[in-house]
Amino acid sequence: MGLKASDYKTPLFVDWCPGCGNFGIYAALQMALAELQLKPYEVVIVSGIGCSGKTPHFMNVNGVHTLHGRTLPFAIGIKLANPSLEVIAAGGDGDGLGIGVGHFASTGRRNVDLTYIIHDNAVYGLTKGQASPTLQLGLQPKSLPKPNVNAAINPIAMALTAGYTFIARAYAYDVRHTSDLLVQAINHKGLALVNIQQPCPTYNNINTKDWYGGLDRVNPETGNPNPRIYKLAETGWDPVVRTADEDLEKSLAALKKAKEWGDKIPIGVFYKNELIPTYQERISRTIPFYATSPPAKQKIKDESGSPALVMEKWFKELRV
Amino acid sequence: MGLKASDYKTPLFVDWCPGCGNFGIYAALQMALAELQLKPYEVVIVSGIGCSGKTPHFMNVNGVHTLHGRTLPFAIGIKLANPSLEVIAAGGDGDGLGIGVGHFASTGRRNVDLTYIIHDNAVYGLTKGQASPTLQLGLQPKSLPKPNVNAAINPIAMALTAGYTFIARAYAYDVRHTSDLLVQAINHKGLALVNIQQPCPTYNNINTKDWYGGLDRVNPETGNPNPRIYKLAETGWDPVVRTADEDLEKSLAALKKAKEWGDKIPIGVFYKNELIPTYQERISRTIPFYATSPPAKQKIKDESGSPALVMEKWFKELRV
Amino acid sequence: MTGKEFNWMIGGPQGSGIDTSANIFGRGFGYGGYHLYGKREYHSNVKGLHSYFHFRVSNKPVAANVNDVNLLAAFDAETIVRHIREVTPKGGIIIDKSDLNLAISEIRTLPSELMKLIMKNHGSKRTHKTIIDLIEEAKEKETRVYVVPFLDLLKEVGDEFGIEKLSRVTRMKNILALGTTFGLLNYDASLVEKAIGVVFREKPGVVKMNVSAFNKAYEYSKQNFDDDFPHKFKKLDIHEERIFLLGNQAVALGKVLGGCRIQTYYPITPAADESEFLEAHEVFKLQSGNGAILVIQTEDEIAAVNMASGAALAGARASTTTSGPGFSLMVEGLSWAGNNEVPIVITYYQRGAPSTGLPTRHGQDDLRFVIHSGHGEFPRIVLASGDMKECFFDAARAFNYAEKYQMPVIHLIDKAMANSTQSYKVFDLSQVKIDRGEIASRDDLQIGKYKRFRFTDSGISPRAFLGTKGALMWYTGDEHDEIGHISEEPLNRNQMMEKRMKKLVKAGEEIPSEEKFNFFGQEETKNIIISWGSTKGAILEAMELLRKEGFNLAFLQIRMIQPLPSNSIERILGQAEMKIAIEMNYSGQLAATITEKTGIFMDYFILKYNGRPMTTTEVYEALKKILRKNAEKRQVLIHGS
Amino acid sequence: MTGKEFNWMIGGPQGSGIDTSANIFGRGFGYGGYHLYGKREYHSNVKGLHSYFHFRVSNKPVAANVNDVNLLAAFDAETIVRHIREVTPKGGIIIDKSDLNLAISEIRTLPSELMKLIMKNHGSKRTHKTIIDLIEEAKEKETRVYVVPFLDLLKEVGDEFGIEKLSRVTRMKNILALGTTFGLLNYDASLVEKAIGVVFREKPGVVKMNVSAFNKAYEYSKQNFDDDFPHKFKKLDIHEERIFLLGNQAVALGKVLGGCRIQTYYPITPAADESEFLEAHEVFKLQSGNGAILVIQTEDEIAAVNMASGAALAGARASTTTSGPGFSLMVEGLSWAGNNEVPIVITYYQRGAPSTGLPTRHGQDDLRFVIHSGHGEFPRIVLASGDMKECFFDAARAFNYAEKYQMPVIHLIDKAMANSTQSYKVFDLSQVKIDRGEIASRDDLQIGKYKRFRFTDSGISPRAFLGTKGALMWYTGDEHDEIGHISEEPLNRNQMMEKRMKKLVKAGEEIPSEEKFNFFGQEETKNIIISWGSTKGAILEAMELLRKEGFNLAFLQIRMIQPLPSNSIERILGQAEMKIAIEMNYSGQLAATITEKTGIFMDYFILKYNGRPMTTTEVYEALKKILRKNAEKRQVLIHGS
Ligand SMILES: Cc1ncc(C[n+]2csc(CCOP(=O)(O)OP(=O)(O)O)c2C)c(N)n1
Ligand SMILES: Cc1ncc(C[n+]2csc(CCOP(=O)(O)OP(=O)(O)O)c2C)c(N)n1
Ligand code: SF4
Ligand code: SF4
Ligand SMILES: [Mg+2]
Ligand SMILES: [Mg+2]
Repeated sequence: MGLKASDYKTPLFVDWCPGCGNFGIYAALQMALAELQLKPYEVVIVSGIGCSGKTPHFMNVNGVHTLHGRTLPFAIGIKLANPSLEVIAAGGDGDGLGIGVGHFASTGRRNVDLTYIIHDNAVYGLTKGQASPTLQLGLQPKSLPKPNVNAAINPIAMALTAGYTFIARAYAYDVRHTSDLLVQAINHKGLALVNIQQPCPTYNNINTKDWYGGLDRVNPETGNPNPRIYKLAETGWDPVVRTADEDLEKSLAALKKAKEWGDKIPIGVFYKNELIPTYQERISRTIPFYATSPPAKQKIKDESGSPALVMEKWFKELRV
Repeated sequence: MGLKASDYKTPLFVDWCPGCGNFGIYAALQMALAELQLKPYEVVIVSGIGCSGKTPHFMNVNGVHTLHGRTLPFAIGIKLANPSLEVIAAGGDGDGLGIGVGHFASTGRRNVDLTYIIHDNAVYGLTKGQASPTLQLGLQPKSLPKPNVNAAINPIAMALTAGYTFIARAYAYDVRHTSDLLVQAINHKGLALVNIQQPCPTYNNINTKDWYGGLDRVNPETGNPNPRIYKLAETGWDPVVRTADEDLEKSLAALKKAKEWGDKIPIGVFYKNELIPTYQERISRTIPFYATSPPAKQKIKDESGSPALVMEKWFKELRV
Repeated sequence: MTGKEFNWMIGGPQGSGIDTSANIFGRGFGYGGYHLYGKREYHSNVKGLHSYFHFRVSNKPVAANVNDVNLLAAFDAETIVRHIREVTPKGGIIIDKSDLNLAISEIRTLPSELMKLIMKNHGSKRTHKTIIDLIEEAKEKETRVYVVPFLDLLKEVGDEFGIEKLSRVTRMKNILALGTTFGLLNYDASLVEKAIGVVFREKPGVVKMNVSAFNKAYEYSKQNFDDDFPHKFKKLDIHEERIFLLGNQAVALGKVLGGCRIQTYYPITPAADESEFLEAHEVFKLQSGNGAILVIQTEDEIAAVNMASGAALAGARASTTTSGPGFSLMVEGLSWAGNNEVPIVITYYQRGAPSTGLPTRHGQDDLRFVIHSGHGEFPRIVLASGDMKECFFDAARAFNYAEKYQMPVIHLIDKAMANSTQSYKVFDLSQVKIDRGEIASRDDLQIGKYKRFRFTDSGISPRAFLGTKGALMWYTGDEHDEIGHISEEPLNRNQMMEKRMKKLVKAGEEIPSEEKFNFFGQEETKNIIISWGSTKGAILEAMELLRKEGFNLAFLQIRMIQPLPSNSIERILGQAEMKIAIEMNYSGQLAATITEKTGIFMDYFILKYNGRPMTTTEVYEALKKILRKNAEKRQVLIHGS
Repeated sequence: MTGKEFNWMIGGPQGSGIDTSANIFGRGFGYGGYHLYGKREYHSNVKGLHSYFHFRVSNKPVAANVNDVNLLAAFDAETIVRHIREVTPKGGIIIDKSDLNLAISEIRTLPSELMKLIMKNHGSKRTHKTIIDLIEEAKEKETRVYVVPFLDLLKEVGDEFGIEKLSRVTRMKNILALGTTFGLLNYDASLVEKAIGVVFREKPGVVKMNVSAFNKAYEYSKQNFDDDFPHKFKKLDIHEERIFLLGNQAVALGKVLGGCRIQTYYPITPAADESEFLEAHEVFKLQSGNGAILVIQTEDEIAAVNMASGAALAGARASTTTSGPGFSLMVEGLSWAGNNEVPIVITYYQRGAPSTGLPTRHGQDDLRFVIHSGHGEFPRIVLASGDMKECFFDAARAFNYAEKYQMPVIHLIDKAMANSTQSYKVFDLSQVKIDRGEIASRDDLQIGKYKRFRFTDSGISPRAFLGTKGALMWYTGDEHDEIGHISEEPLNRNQMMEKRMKKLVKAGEEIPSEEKFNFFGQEETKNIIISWGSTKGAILEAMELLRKEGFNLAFLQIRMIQPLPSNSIERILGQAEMKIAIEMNYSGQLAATITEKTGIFMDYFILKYNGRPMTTTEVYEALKKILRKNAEKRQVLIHGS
């Protein structure tokens, strides 16, 4: 009799627009935490600013709602100070791939063991629908005065290039599948990205639920829609790098897969590689006791309040 | 009888360390401008902060030595205000791929018609040799107190992922070849990256001239070194995307090539695509007279100093 | 009676059409010759959380809100709960019939703290559990309650236009609220119909439906509540040409007029509206031919400020626009621009801070940050507009300052101006001139001779733009010599610092007083208010009320905060007996700035930092306390919901 | 005579071993019981541009440089050109024989403006074209010139160690300069040999070669110049234990002692040295077992400050360290930390600004920026240390302030401290205590009950760290309720603002005076200096000189600038007749801050902003002018090269 999904909810009013894809992500997150039976006080959800950025307040675990674009640096600081915490970063596509894309790329270089969720709605939701970095060139959702003049970033390809070691795409309205991916991402040893296609019914009238579901291209004979979303796993896709040798091949294949967009949109795990040392492992090479005695856990003073540090050696080096 | 390479030099003392790869880049830049016979007053070199960032002062064209990591935003501002200027951005690897990597990625989305040179020495030169983002994981150049804990960014792969439409690698000590690449980059319609492998004899004692030249792996029989650097062009590599169809294939091939590093280091053009509309073209769709009347060239007042703008229509919209 | 002034509040969940109704309401009254002032309050939320518009209409110019709500139009129960106590005695409430029986505790969007407070406020009897209970209480204060069967009316409209799904017409609740309102006021429906036509001008079908809905509610109101409501309005016979605009529109207009041709921005509330307005109007008519402003949405604010600097170096009048968090990211670039004498204009829309703070609420918390922002010492001009008209003219003028003195100009706006609307007589543009400052002459421009940072007596070096034939120039954030090359020589450093800093002194000397401050009242007046920014309207109105009661006050509104007109301030405040600072922040930032420069301390502070603008009413009351000598030194205002 | 004080300058191109010689020089004298103070000046360049070290040695404690150069050791011609005029009458110059005939106009590293200036200074006769010409001029002032055949001596060393390539030994020019110096001083060579041994302790081969080179030059000097040089020094009989450290080392030591366990940084001069020192010492001994500080080189300063905040929330004592441009990028994060009451410590190494400015030169330009940085109003503590010892103790104490008052602490250092060395008696650590402030009790921690931002009388809410069993907490940059959830309610906003701001008042009340300011002199003294930061040493020394001449001065050194100890300042300055501000900036930033808080204006300003620290000499002279009443209100100091 463990924790239920609903135990991970706060009683706050969830103020997303009706029909927002964030509700799906929210449900998936609760399911995933319940499946993993994580203790709320050991979990920290770190978010940026945006509609998506409000997630921590709705979750009954520790929440750190940070600055626009700075989700990852805060998350890393928390994780490295106390690696026993389960740190989940979550933010918008503008947050993570616009103003925060520098951290997105740089975080890939570190392989810190955390999970990063991008709520990808192709717009800046909270500021009323401007183009986000994942909006394709030339598109004009209803909130834009003219077609988008910027090309889109491809988060999956970018993550592959930057060094993320677990890379997945989810679809917000497929809650079960999203939850499964989140469980895998949290369990992954290393830096995991789950980019979630998240319809924003209020501002993005192009990448809608109907569009993802292919309702715009119903088979005239069967009357069935032809969904854009499909599952990688169902195509026999094997994302796992098992030996260093096969990394190049697997990551190129994943890159190619990452370019699929529009008519067919694969969801699932694109790439997974646990052979790359995590940042914690890299630190432990010179600070062998890091895992047991990380910054937040060291004793820094004795009972009398005097510093725990022994200063003699330091002074000796400076002696004249 | 046009301009000579040396006409592009200022009389200033060039304060790079003896043997610095920057001298090669500097020479190549002068050669390229001379080859293109660009008028100095029409050229603007925009740089960041670092050893590399001093380049504009040594060049007898307009120079804008900006902030650490902000090379590209300044360059874009200049170019978009007056697109008739030839804008060349140049900065360090720390500048462009560390603190500035967010702009690096975002600039790819715009395809502004400018040339961007990265002086890639794998260290932070001016601040005394810390690891830069292109230093490989686990390496320890002499200035580091311990091995590098971050994995390296691959600038070629990153540029491909970000949307650069001309992507080349040069080697600083091959001045002629570097100059050729710069000429191509400047001539390219769209955003061009030339990432230049630049030995830093002062701090990077790993990726040295000898190392690039393969002096550490002399053939015991012939006594010849086995250089790491080789030219893509000599292998029959065709980087040019000629139809939209072949883009995926060519960019994946370029990505694969981009991953070659260590034993063999290709230089030359990895990828070139002029089919993607430039930012200027995108702007011109809604501002048709942009090319002839860009922001810096519009008449904003009449002789009497009154504004050139006709305000009536604006007021009419607000009339009550 | 025929009304002279009327305060209307319309509230409901964000996204339900509050803004549109407010716009139509304002125009409706505007077409009838009335003066208008309206402010918008909303949560940092897209849909669902509470939002409202508070409108003031008068036959005389109005420049602020008052506490009164003569008529509250509620789209939902939450509006009733939050605002019912603001309705004036004998005022009215328009309420949807279906909200009547709702239990307060079931309003899920009410924060729990507020819920508790409301329960407490409305007596501990715990009887006030439904909206009806609240209404009954209000009725005791003679509040009129107009219950309207919104759903029935909507159905009628649906039927008329052959729309079956009720959800497709519910949006028009807002028009029903308008119809009811104007019915109660017995106002000329055709004026409102005109407003509907203008607001929806691009969708004729929508116009029709809305006009029909409007009329249904108007009729319902007339039939059911006729003559009950004391406020009645009719069209005035006014022929002045007026405009009705938001602060961010005023800034946008001022910018294009002033020659701004490139604007960079990263979306942020409440600054983004200005850029979006410009984007939607990017091409425009010039005296000959067309012009355009290039609006660029950048990847972040760091790119925004530096791109603007780049554009300015190339010779375009360039600007960027932001709010607190974004400005924080810009200050490194600001320092570069200061060092390199780059004429950029940064429009800074203040909002409640620190950090994300109250992103959609009002505040003036950033004055001192702006004065001192960016590492090192470099000159900058800081302007603070006090109303939409000043926003317009200052926005245009900022570019002249920037280019004449070759330094960044920061133009401070605040949320209370950005998102408020006011009506004005059409602005007189004859005073607007464009002055690009000293431009390098042919003489300066001989190749090899041009020195971008030439030492001159004034500190101003004639400017050439990148790409000027015959001139080469260098810029660097390092300390530099006259040519623009790096120099670490001590002597050059001193000269260059002095060159830069003396430009600010020059600006202070040359810019005329009327551009630096407004003084309202007689110089001899012994009680002087100092303030800045959007408090202007409320202060002037409060002064007028007090004057009628025989209290004399003068008001020194500072519009140029850097360089501060210290001498004038010293002269004016020097003779005052009571000096009163009125500011929308915690610490009295302008007051501290004045003390720093003059040694003069304020005697009283009227401060507010709850995120809601000051109303005329509360400024009046706070001042009166001071004048009657029964005020604390520091009064913190708390009105607002 | 046996010297009491000696000022040595060694100069040459960056990268030629200046630092190493200075280090050996200092240690050599240190081992002999002398007190030391030395500063480094260098260009923003890796190799080739001019750099020098200016050392002061005395049998009494020294705390600043003076203008004097008793002996100038020049690695190259440029050093002669730049510094020859600084050599005191009867002082000496050590010069490489091969530099003698160099033409000044051929020194390519000399900036053209300086070249012109030098030509002008040395007479318009245009005869001074070579180094010899300059030297002849100096000789007229009885300057001793010691021409040493560096190359010949290097060859000898090369021969001795079987090294053929001269280029492999030229680096040892620096040791030759030392050898010559100590020969002239007739100082105990074994002490310098010991210093060489310590400095190169990891490379025994290098030690040997350097000792040999040292001795060759020492002998050469004795043989050729014996008895000519008036300054002679011998070992003192002192048994005090002393350390000799840089400001950035002092900060590093203070941090680890104070419990800092995570430090984030992005490389920047002159801050990076501190982090690199920590990186090289990441693992250390604790009273039981080992400890470690995790030093993280981030992608930029934005990441640095926010990572530190994250780490602090998890319960680690966390810090970040930067200089002007980096701090500019941090201020958005600072505002978040202020809003969320996060105890981070930011060590801020000031350097010449604005923008990139003079990146390797000194300045104190950022005080007011730091006080007001970040949008909105939030509490922060600002400390400014005055010497290496204060750097050490303040660095440790900063974490106590941060955690007790739950707010960011900014610790201001400046380049003159960071890159200068000073000798001290080993610090007494008994005064250092660690106080982590109020931590949530078991009672606070019941699930669902813990309120991170609980309203309390003091404004301080007991802290729990992320991951604490039984506690859940929320943080947001939005205004929030006690639990940490977003709240836009006006009443909560007021309470939360007041909660945060009153902590600063409390800090001001509780922190003892001796941690806030130092007062040197008698309270009755009528002439009072105010200053902050690294000017301390020069001021105290100048005061001592003036005291001997019968001039009495007192000095109020402000160490805590926010919250400013205004009452004490008012009391102390209130009775002064002459108030003199001494600051390393253009506008007198501390003075303005004091005026703002107290209304007190300074009577005199001694300012300097040419990138070079104040010397005792020039402070003395400037003060004397004031005391003799023939000073301008604002004196700008310009010494330094
Ligand atoms: C530094 C800074 N700039 C701008 C903003 C304004 N802002 C708030 S939310 C947001 C964008 C949100 O878009 P996204 O990250 O995609 O999240 P979404 O709302 O779509 O979930 C922006 C630009 C800010 N808070 N901080
Ligand atoms: C905001 C900011 N942070 C840090 C610095 C300090 N800084 C100067 S140069 C430099 C790094 C230079 O490395 P790179 O960009 O690779 O150029 P290189 O010197 O190697 O050519 C840094 C970090 C700065 N100038 N500005
Ligand atoms: S604006 Fe879009 S993303 Fe934001 S809550 Fe509404 S539907 Fe969701
Ligand atoms: S430090 Fe390296 S990159 Fe910089 S000038 Fe020297 S050799 Fe070149
Ligand atoms: Mg988004
Ligand atoms: Mg580099």
